[in-house]
Amino acid sequence: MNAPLLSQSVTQPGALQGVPVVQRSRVAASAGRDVRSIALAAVTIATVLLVGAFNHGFMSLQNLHFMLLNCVVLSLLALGQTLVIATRGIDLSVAPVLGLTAMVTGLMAQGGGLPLAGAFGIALAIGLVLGTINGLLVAKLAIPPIITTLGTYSLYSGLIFLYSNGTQVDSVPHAYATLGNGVVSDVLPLPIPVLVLAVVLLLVWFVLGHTRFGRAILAIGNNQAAAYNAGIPVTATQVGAYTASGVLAALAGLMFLSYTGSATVTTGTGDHMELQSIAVALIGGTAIAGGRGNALGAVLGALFLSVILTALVFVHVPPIWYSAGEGLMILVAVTAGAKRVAR
Amino acid sequence: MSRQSSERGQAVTGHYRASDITKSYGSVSVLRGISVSLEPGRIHTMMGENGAGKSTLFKVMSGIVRPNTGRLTLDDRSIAFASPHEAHAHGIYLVPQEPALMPELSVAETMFVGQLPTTGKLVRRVDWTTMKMRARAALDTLGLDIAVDAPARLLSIAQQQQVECAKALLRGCRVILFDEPTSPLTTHEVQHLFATMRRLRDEGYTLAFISHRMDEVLEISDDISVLRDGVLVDSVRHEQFDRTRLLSQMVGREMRTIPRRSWSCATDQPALTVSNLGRAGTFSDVSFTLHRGEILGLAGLVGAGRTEIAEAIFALRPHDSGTVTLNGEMISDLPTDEIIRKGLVYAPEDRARHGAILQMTIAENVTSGLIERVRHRLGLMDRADEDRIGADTVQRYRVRCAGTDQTLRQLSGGNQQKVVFGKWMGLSPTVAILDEPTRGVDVGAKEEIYELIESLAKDGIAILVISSEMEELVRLCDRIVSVYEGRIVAELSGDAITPERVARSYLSHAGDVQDIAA
Amino acid sequence: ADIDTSKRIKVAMVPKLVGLSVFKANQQGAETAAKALNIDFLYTGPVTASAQGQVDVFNSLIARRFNAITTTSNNPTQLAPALRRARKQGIKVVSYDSDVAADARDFFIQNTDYAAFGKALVESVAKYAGPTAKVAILSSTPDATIQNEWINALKKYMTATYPKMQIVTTQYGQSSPSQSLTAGLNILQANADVTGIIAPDGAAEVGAAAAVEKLGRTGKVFVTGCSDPNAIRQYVKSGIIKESPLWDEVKEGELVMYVARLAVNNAIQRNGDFTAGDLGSFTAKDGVIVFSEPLIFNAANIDQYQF
Amino acid sequence: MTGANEVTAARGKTSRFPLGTWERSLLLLLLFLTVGLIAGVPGFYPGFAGFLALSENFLPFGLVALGLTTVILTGGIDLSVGATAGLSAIVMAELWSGLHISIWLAALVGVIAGGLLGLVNGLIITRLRTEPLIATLATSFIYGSIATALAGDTPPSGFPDSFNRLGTGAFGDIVPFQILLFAVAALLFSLLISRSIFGRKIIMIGYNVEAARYSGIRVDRIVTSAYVISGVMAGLAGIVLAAYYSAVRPDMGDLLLLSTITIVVLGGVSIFGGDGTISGVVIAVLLLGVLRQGMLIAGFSDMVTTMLTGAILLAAIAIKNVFAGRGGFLPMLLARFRPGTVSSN
Ligand SMILES: Nc1ncnc2c1ncn2[C@@H]1O[C@H](COP(=O)(O)OP(=O)(O)OP(=O)(O)O)[C@@H](O)[C@H]1O
Ligand SMILES: Nc1ncnc2c1ncn2[C@@H]1O[C@H](COP(=O)(O)OP(=O)(O)OP(=O)(O)O)[C@@H](O)[C@H]1O
Ligand SMILES: [Mg+2]
Ligand SMILES: [Mg+2]
Repeated sequence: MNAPLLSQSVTQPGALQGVPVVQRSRVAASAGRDVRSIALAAVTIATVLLVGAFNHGFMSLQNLHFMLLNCVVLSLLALGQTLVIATRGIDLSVAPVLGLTAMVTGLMAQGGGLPLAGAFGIALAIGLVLGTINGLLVAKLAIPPIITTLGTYSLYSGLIFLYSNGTQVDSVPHAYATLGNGVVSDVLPLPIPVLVLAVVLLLVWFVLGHTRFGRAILAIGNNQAAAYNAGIPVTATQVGAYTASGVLAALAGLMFLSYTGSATVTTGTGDHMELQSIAVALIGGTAIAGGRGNALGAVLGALFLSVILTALVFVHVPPIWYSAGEGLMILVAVTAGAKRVAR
Repeated sequence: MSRQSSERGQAVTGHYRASDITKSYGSVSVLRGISVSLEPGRIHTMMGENGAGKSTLFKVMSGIVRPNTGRLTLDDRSIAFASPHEAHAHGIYLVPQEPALMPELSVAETMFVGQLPTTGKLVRRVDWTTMKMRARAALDTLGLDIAVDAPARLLSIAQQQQVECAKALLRGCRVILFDEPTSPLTTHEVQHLFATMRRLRDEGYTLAFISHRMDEVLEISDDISVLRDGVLVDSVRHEQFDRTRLLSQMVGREMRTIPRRSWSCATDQPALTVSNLGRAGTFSDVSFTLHRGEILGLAGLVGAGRTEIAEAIFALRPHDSGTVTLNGEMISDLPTDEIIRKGLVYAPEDRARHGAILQMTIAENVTSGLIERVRHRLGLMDRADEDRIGADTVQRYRVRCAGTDQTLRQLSGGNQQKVVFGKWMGLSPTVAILDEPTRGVDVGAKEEIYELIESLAKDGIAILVISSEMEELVRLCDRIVSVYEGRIVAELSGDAITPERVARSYLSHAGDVQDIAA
Repeated sequence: ADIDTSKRIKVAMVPKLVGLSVFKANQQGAETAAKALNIDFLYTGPVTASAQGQVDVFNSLIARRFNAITTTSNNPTQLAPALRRARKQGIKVVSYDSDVAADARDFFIQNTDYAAFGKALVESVAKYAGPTAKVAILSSTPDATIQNEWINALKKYMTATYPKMQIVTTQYGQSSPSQSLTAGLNILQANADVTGIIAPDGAAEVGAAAAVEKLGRTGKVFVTGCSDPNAIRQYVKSGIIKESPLWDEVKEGELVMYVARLAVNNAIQRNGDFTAGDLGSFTAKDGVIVFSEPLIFNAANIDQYQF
Repeated sequence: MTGANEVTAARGKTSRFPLGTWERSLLLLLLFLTVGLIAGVPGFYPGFAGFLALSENFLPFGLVALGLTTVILTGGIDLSVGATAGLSAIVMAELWSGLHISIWLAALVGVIAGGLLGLVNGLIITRLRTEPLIATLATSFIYGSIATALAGDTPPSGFPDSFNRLGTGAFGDIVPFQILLFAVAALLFSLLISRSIFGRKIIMIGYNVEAARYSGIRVDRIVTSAYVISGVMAGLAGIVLAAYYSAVRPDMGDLLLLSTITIVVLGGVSIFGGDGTISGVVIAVLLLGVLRQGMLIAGFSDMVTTMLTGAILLAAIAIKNVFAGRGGFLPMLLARFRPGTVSSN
């Protein structure tokens, strides 16, 4: 890497006049700040203020608290999804990975009193194994990601059945409930799940933005052949992205279990969390064609949806139209962004 | 010329040899026992017809393709690599014809992809400051004024190639292979690239180069090797360069070079009239008339907007103002397919992206310009007719292929270009816009295409040629219109058309005429 | 009992979907009874609550020549054609819990009388939240048959008995624990005056109770609904759910097997009385057999029921 | 550069010749599977008519798959097929029960409604330049809501028997009407994709949108039509399902989506567009259908069957990659590269 550059003596600056070049002065304009996150935050806050103006309950601390809590699980999934989509992949299997983790840890906690630390270990193991399987299928067997994860979606969903034999989790030990519902301390009434999310967000943001692994993810998403030619370990990086997505989905499963105190065979898949997480990642500004990923955007996207869906209840939209509202918001959010990105 | 360079404290000289390289794809033998020797401090050019195996040889030498047999040695040490990255580690770098940058990443990061500098003890994070500094330094060294923070997608092809050069330097590569770098460049940009290459050569780097442009080759090369059908037919040093001999070796027969023709079939009947065509920020007030039988050239720098003007005429891009008339009929509000039916065709410059569908067969590509012409009944196609049209085209344009059902991907660049050309000419247009019609086409085929263009003109077809090859414009055109920053700035015709005057006509606006003097 | 069990028969139990506790409790009872009744018992169903999945299962059971199919339906009408086909081939069809179209089954075992269940739901709110309570309903989906029957029944009873009681909103949890919880939270946040939630669906009742707990409204908002005791035990104990009506699902499962056995034996009439072993005697009316009066769970009795 | 020029018009097997290697392998597999099931699973072959009647359980998936294939060939995807099927069926049922118009007329309107929903998808995708994945995901939520709203708390049911025969009746009591319908549809799609000018345009767009545009193809119009076709087929499937169940439900199409994507991909259609044949898809419809019915009759649970389908999908595509001689990294490059990025020189 310590390349000897040409000796400075031959430098002839300014030799390129007349040829249109990306001038240095263009930098400021093009080095786009995170416009998407700012816009999402602005729209979310605007929604809160607008609905809050007519209905004070909406702006109550408690409601804000729960809107935040509600988006934690989806945010975790979307963060993993962001990493995968940035490689130009997609991970449909996050929903059954979430469900399987919630089921396995839930049943063990319910029956054998699995300590929380053990649950974290098991979640990690499930996420690692299932995520890595996805990654290997994509990277080694060259099965297109959407097909790979469609296949493992069925397989992993089946595992939930095999493991649970159709039973469900109805309650969790106290430690879990605290993880899902507690606050950090009375002085600092920050919900623990939000803290967990914040830590994960910071981690993903750092990895994607400031580590070789993260940059390799983006490079592969930009141009896989060029990335390979440049010596990026394409297979390992891809596997890494899917593994990370698996682990985050498993963590989401544990958070889901802790928060709701329940797990059934259709947890995750029943709510189509895989599709939701993709939508949220894209709303957040990650490019479906890969090469661009936005961790903060993903979380803000999930928060945005959470706020919108709660707002629909507050403004008395009939429940039948909630999912239409969600669809519309996805469309608006993604399209509004596409316009900005387009040349 | 400092041939020896030992900045790394080793006796690295960069004498890169390939011996007895063979490579075949299935039953097709592409390289048949080729041996070449690249010496440090010299620029070694590969010439040869389309499909001769030049790119394949470079791919073998840079780790993209594995040879079936043969040996690679660097400074008499045997080397082998399984990937371009391993080749880089050995100091060998291929600048591909279409550089593969990372559109969404910054210029600096795209240069450092795969080897981002890191910092920090506990957690290793990317050291952006160092990265930018070193990227800046590398670009400065090559005299490039490119913003390292800008997204790479904003770079022109010429800039991308130069960034690739800088990448090679950053990776400490001493052997740099350029696969047809000049074909997407204008004369001016070619000169700038050559300046860079000369600079590298003088620093003792080992350079290899592919080009179909004879003048360029004679100008820049220290050694020339000629490939034909996967065999190295000759390898000569600078002193022995002989244009005619090179040509005949390449083609395997006598070649005559035709000078600027004296005749013209231009009439004064307007075929295509463009008036005040404009699009905010791209081009403005473009007016010209193209007559039946006339060959009109559009000259200019890359980014001058010639392609954009052509695409606007062909309704591929919107325009804000002005009109286009084809044979007396307004076409400026028609969609592309209507325009094609009215007799105007446009062969785009970017073959792989716009001109051809690489996964489809030759026959399918040929008919793709107007599929309706193979309509049978009930909206169904007549496949036999399609095959016939495909076979005709293959024969007429001498496409080197195994059959009309071969996919285009399997053809060499030049042969692909012939298919694209055949696709449009098969429609018997009255006006044809040809954007860089011979990009990546070898000398033999080039001459054929020139003759073909001329025969079209003789048939009364009006032809607009957009080209960045001065020779080509001078060779072909009855009249030349120069474009600078989206405006028409000059018009030359008849004997006024000389390379110097054409170049001056647009460069006078750019203010560096002296650069073209060479 | 004088039931003829000499011939071994094959009976399948097809729930709305496998993997919900409610149906597992039925299975538990059915398995016990099957042993006693010389029945080859198969518990099988679709992975998701879909009629298509159930129909696929029915078709395979028909092909495998089962003697009787027992089922609780995802949709009364969608399942009918397949079950009619089964009946045409001499297979006895017994529905339980959630009925199918009347001509597509031989017998239907109704959990409890709809009116009685509606009454029980309203009473368990009225007793604690008072006769002027503002009530929210949290159901599963807008077209869930049995939930709609109960909601209709409870509305009728409410208007008649507690005219001052008011239903302020009806929301849906899609039978999903997470969506039910979110819906529960939203109900309570958006309607601060709600003092009772009737959630006649397993996931919904749990979701509503969890929402009350999370918002710290225990003692101010009372939840009732319909769920198996395991799922709501903790909320019954913490006082969020004071009373929750259900029926003994294990025993119901046993009855299903008895009816299947009797039907295959042709020993039961569409109108008339019959005896089902220890379960006692029941009355069929137009093929409908009401299993029991609502069984009200409360803090005192819930630990007697483990399902 | 001469020599190879004496090219005759005769072409060998083209990439879209009716039965390529992949299709033949699938067909062989289908034959083995069917014979194996008939021989090994009692009840799988209850007589010829009964055997054919098995197809009634899965052919609606086939109808959707045909339409979805058209969309996937353009390089897009339609996640709204399930919701579209549900909504179309509800529209039909509500017209019939609410306005008392003839069920067949209502069915026609239902199919047209499907086409309109597809049109909305197409317009959103082409006009707003929204990714097909996200656009159709969003519309699937919206269509689902509309269907739920229209259906109310008791969706109509009990259609006339003459109509129900579309789903469960058989021609001459032997060949189910569904088979006839599917056969006609498959034939039409086969012609459409491999023989028609429209189909050629679809494939050009799927391989290289830009080149298609530069060839004068009105890309937006063709892409929109593909979504309309997908909507029509989803609508048709919804109607057939309604006849099959003699009932409708807003979520009745939910199962369609993942299964049909599986079918299309197993049939050899490239998820990136361009590549694929209708014959492959038709064989995949039969293969997965027979497999599922066979496994269920053999006593496997729904869950095991679903898992096996997933495993087969993965294995099939993996085998396909290996057989294409492109295992490892290279295939990915080939498969993932949109045309323009491959350096051809
Ligand atoms: N992957 C491949 N599979 C089959 N044949 C190939 C492949 N790559 C190259 N060829 C064939 O090998 C021959 C040499 O190709 P190559 O690209 O090296 O030619 P070239 O000399 O660079 O031509 P051009 O001047 O047109 O770029 C051509 O006939 C081409 O069709
Ligand atoms: N100021 C600029 N900076 C960077 N790239 C530019 C700039 N202006 C134009 N380009 C790029 O240069 C390329 C060529 O532009 P255009 O097609 O308008 O010019 P042209 O005269 O047709 O050039 P060519 O000689 O390549 O045909 C385009 O890809 C365009 O995006
Ligand atoms: Mg151009
Ligand atoms: Mg080449």
